[in-house]
Amino acid sequence: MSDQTHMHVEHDIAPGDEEQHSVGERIIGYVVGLGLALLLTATSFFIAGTDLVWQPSIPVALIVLAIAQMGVHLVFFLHITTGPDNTNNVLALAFGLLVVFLVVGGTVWIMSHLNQNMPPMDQFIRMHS
Amino acid sequence: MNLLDPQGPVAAANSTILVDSVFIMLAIVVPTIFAILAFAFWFRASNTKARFQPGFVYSGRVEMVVWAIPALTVILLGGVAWIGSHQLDPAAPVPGTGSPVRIQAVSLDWKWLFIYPDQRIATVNTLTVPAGAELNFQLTSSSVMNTFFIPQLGSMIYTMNGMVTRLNLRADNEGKLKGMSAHFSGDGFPDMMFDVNVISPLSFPDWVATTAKTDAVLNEESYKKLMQQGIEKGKPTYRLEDPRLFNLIATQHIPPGPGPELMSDAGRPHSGGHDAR
Amino acid sequence: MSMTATVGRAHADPHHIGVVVEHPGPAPKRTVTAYGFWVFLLSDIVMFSCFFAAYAVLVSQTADGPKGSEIFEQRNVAIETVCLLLSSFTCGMASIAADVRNRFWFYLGMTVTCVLGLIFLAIEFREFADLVSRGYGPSRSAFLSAFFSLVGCHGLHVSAGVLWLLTMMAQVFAKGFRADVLRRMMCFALFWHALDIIWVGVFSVVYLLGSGV
Amino acid sequence: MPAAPTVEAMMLGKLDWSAIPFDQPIPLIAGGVVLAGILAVLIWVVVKGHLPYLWHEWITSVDHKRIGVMYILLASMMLLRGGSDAIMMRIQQAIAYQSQGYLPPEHYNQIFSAHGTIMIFFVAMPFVIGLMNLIVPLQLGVRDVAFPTLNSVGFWLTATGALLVNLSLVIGEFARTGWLAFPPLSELSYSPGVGVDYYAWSLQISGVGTLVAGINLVTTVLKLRTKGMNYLRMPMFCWTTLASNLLIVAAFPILTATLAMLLLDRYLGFHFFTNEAGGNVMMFMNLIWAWGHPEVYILVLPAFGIFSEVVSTFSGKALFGYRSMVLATMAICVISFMVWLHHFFTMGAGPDVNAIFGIASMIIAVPTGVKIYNWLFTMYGGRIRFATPMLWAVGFMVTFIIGGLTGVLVAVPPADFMLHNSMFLVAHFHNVIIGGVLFGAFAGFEYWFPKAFGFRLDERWGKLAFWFTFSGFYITFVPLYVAGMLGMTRRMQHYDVAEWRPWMIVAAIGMAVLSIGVICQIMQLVVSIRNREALRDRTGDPWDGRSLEWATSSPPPVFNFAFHPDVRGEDAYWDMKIAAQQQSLEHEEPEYHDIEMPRNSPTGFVCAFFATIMGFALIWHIWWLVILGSLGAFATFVVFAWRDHDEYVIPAAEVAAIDRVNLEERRNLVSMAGAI
Repeated sequence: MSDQTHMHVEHDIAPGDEEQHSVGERIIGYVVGLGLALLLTATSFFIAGTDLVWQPSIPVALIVLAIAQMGVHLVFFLHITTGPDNTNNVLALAFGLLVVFLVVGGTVWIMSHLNQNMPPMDQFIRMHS
Repeated sequence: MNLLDPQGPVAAANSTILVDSVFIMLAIVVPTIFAILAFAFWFRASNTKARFQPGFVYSGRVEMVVWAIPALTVILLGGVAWIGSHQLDPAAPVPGTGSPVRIQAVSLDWKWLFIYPDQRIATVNTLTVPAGAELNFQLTSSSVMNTFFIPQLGSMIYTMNGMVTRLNLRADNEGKLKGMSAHFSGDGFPDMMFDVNVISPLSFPDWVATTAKTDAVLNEESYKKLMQQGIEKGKPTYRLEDPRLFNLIATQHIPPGPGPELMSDAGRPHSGGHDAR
Repeated sequence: MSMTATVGRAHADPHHIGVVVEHPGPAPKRTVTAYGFWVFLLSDIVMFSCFFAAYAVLVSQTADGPKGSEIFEQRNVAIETVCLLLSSFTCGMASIAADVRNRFWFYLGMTVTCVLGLIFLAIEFREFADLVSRGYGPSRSAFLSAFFSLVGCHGLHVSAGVLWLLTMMAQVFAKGFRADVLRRMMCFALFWHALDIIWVGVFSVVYLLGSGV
Repeated sequence: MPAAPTVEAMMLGKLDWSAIPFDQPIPLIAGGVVLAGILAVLIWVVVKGHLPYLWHEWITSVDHKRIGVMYILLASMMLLRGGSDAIMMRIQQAIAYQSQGYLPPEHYNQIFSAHGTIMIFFVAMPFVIGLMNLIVPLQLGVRDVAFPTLNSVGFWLTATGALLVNLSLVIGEFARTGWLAFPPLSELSYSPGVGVDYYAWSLQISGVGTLVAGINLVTTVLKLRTKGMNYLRMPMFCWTTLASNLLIVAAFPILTATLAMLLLDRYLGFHFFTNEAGGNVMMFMNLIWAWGHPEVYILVLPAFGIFSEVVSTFSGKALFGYRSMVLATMAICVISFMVWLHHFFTMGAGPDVNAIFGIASMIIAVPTGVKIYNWLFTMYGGRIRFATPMLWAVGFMVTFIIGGLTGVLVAVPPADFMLHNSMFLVAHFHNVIIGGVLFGAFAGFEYWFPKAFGFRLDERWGKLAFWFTFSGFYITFVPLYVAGMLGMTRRMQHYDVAEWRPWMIVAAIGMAVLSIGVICQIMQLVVSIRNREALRDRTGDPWDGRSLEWATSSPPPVFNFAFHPDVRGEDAYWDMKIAAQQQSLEHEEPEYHDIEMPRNSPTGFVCAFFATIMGFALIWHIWWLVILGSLGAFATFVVFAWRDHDEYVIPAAEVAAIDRVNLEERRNLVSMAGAI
């Protein structure tokens, strides 16, 4: 948060608001967003059910597609962009995402370690019988 | 139970790290406290000899030092923490003389059960171990969480139902120590103190032999009776019927211990801890 | 003190580097309201992330009950997803209509959004009811607990959204496109789009990835 | 339930006469005294005819200053409740050597659980939120927070939580699980009573209130600053407020989700944390501490901000290393989300995980250490006036360093393997929470009291209060450090170890000294109110302050500032004073305008009323009442949304009349300062 950032405050816009666009342009924005979202969704469902893709790569592909689709929603529906008028909105989003990443990633990491060190019962039977 | 009077290598290492860390930090903490008091005293408004410097609000040199001192301290302590965590991991082996003793500890509502699967005996609220041998603990809980802790032997560890934690310790000197639960577990929690008898490796087999002659038998049935909520004032010992009892507990083949009996639907249930007094 | 404010120089400096402009003062109310709601949405997403984390941890804890692949029906999920995506679109149309103060298109957009939301809820409700009737309720296993809470929490949000949507329509009916009504409409649109984003996470992580476990 | 529910069960749920603890005199009498006190106050209010005043000026007020004061009042009352719990615990541990003491376990266990819950959620949180509410809009030069009505909702929901916790004294019981209610002990099988439900629902409801306050303050700081208040000109307290509220917004949802999972387990038979069906208790530990660690910084960051203001004002200097402080604050804000595992090193996560989280925890000590040094160098070259707030600040610096030392110590995993859950740990977190947060709250209270009420507090009683609290703190908690080193673990209702006993007795004596400190604090208030005319602050700037809150009168008018101040640098008000002295205040009359202010609204109070009903009904499984309560809360918001006039207008003439008085006083002040 340097001095450079808040000079934009002057033409700051609310999250969800767009800068001056005509109604037609705005509708086109939603249409494009819907099209992209449907395309990405279809790809996700297709990949999950197909044998054409190398199986172990499916989870990664699904996660990448989900992130891409979230991005599409953010840009076309919520109008969050990297523009200077959006700095504050993006910073808040970045902080939120950092926390989400830390909580989910940290939890999964910690819990996998704990489970590994404290084998739940089925693995324990295998080890000791 | 003084943490600074360790009776085994794990506790000795823990407490050395503890003391070292304190001294590392004292090296900067003491001067800082002194500086706070000295500055506060010297720059008091009534002291005309002190020079008023309202413009002294930034100094690159001071800022450097100010960030560097805590950072360096933390790097040093971080190193200690890294090495210490690895060397003193509760599951890391602690080599000792003679063959290691396997002990399976189960925290019950509100007592400790120690199973010696190889010796086919079990004890409640008393842990008897030979001096100098490696002690391999496997720990679980019959119901709620507890923490197994013998202060003078070092590292504590949680016990949880359906899970097995591991801890290796060694007691170096013969004598009587105390252990406890260090995680609150309900009304009978303060009575989860247990005795630790460290005896000579030579007399350990004798103790095992004597204990094995006990009439009381520990099997699924008597275990289920034992795990009811309540406080055990005596120190019963058992012959172990099936050395796999611990596995049955840990894998929940024996279901978790029951909670308090409900006297009425409303607000305040009565627990075993209440009656045991 | 950095008071080198030069608005003139900003034009010569399209990326606004190295210029310090004085903070212009409080932002307009619309920006303030939407920003506050934006912060709320982020906190809501953090809450969802806990349920996602719980699901990730517990997904394999089926306690001899059914696994994800045995109970998930991709077709239903696909229909639900399409409903939500379309409703996001119609919600966008409704908010454009609100901005240009066109009552007809506003009501139409909101009604379609509401209907799509209700279809989504109906499908989800049927899925839940079906699972419970087969004995696969949330108390069957930790996996099912996590599944029901995550998906159910999203469903509760959608229900709240529908309630809000109807309140908004009533407000426009009674009060017209007043400034505060428009601000609320903007927050509602943000909320509805955010639910869609969360649903992307739900269908990807729970239904598609979860079937593989 | 297989049996068909009776009418009674449908009407009253689990509630019946056995819920009232007729067999337990202590809580009953305590609850009775509290109830009688509340009734007496209510009767007095009604008989004296103060009710309309209270209703219009306070209960329905959306003025951030009034709400801030109410937050602090709530915190002070709860401090007395939590403090009496502490006294009972110290007495119990002093006498319960080889005996049961005077408190049976089921009662003692409720007390320590309630003590922790109340002190964190209903003392520390409302105190710092109250101070932020009161001061931050003033420091930013704005007229109110971003969402004034929601602000009132937030306060009243917090009060609802506090009310529910105290209700458990007389109806039913409180949790007997410790303040974080770890499962499986807190699951239905091991805690079948309503105690955990009281705990969870009161935190859920007050958690919503806290979240609302957090959103409000984040938005206020980021979006409402006055003209020229660039980020790097904000007073330090505003920065720490921003950081702390960002943490609230990001961390409280985690608490909400975690408690929701626990409640689902208890109410609907889910298996998140149960022993059965694959539930995982370690996940509760993990999630609750993912909230719990940031929570610590939510509390202490505002305190850091208060000390920054106090140290700089009373040293007569700007804050040393301002940019460094900002950096340190934001660093703490982010890193505090990366350390939570250090609360359960002893669960057996393995050396890599333990070491990484241990080191991350230590890294937080770096920015914290930087802050201490910056305060130190702010004092250097200053002209320090030892008014009461400054005493608290110096006391804090010394105490907090010791707390920091022991904190870094328990961040070293092998040391924590011996100190976890011990009395040493108890001493450590009291060291940082009392020495950091509570000292900070008291410093802020003494510092800003004149601003809120227009008269100063009595210095003599204030200093007595400081010295008793300060020494009482050490006499109480140094013995607990020692007891921890002697292997004593926390939450012991009784014990048989002789070597612990002397330390417990000393700690109990320390508690008595601490209590004298609290009594002095109350005396200070009484004496000051009685002498308020003599202590009147007419200038609005009693401490020769540096930031904008001192630029308006004490107490400030409802609109705070007749004009949004135009800020030209750090220490905005100080710069204005200097400028005014050099040029002498321009004497031409400024042109006043009408000011629009938000109207008062009973939304918060009514909403909290329904939330109380809903919470109580949920605790006792009275389902029809739950539905009624939630419908009521929803209806309240719809009615609120329906109103046609959000704002009322203060005419320019009235603004002018109020502001002229303020300007006159200020001119006098400047000319007096000029003469010196």
